[in-house]
Amino acid sequence: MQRITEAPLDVNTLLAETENDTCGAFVVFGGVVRNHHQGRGVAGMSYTAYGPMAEKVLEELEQETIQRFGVAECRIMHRIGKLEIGEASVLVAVRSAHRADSFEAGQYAIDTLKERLPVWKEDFYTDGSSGYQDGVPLETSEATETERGGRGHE
Amino acid sequence: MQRITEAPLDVNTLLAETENDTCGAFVVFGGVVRNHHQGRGVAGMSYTAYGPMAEKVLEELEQETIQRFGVAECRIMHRIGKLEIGEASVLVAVRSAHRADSFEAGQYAIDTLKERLPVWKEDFYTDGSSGYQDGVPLETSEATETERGGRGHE
Amino acid sequence: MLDVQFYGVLQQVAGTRSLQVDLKDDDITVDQVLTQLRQDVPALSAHLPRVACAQGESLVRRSDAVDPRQPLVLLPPVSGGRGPGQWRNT
Amino acid sequence: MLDVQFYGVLQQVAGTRSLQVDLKDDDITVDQVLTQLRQDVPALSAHLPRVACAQGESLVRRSDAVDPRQPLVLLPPVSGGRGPGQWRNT
Repeated sequence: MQRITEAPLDVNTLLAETENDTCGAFVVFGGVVRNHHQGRGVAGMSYTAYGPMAEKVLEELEQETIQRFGVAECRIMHRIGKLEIGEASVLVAVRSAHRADSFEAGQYAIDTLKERLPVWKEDFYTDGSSGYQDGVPLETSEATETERGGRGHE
Repeated sequence: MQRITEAPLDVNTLLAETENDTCGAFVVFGGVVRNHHQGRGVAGMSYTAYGPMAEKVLEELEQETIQRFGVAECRIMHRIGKLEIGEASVLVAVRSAHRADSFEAGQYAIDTLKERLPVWKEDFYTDGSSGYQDGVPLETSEATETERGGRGHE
Repeated sequence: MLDVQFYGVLQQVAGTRSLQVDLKDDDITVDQVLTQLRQDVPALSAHLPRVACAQGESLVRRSDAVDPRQPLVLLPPVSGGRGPGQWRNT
Repeated sequence: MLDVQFYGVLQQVAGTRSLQVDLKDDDITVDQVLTQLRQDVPALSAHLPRVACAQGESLVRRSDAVDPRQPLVLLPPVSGGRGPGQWRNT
């Protein structure tokens, strides 16, 4: 089951893959390329991933989300390559017996993905320039190790 | 634009109707017929609505959600008639610039819908019996007016 | 005559989707119609405290005057699934 | 020779997707490779504190020994969009 793909993402694919008759609720989150970033016009975007680790991070995050929130299903896909405005870069689908769990689990999954998934986005601005967005250092970087030490291993 | 329908609901329909290039996030909530209710096996379900008021309640709830959470788009559809296990009875789609707003607004919309929308569900159990699920009295019932008075119009 | 319509479980309880209530005069409140209904269909009595009433697109209160030209619609508790409560009174 | 691969903005900074680092011996840590890299490509220095390293599917710490048979992969801060913080340390 591929979680990092160059193909356009479709919500119904994830819903079909997570069908579960015990569930009364689903939540799908989608991250979409929007036409602005920090006040600048955006024409498109390109995503790259470190594939071997990215697949594993998503697989583990699905399992962690299921166990942590007691939801029945969690499925995550992230797109790479060039994306147009309005296209989805990431989809998270969660299913549970009751709706509150799906909302909570879905939000956890996307928030955590943003801190762990080795994916980078390069904005193409409407003025013709481009640039990588800065982000969150992954664990094991000096920055996170120092922060962790400074917080007294809390 | 019809919000109460006998036709199967499709997530992509709502996403297409809410396309908005300024948005970086969407959340879709789906309520689905599940195969159990309070320990009993469920074979299917039938939804009925008081149509004239239901359309208005959903339209107003969409606008209220947009204004309260500052999201860009909110679209709600509810299905009526006979539904099979796994079919969606309600879909809520929200789009916003940032993801936290979509989650919060989506949860508000479905929680509020459950208290305001004049819709009733009749379970058909696997043992051949059926029954209406009890629910939440609407505003203006004696029960809600008394509760309101008893709480000192808080 | 006023057309009274039932939804949800009330259709089962009343054994019908609608019935006619004889209005004594034109200037009658929702409450008065419900009092008449309790007499005509005693099985409804236990349900009425949790029933809301509507005419057209809007809910009407017990003390509101009834518009005799359109049906009075009786709405039992809605499908529910309780919200988490965090949104109430905010 | 160890294959060092760059991702994201590091490809721009290094001007390449990968380069070879000469290992003095087989028993070398991630930290020692990065020290060598700072000398070979000074422009990387400012970025390295916020870079994580991986081999294969897994992150490796600065003090970990490098497996010379597979590339050392340098991963800059990820696409971000900060979480609300409520999930941290819980």
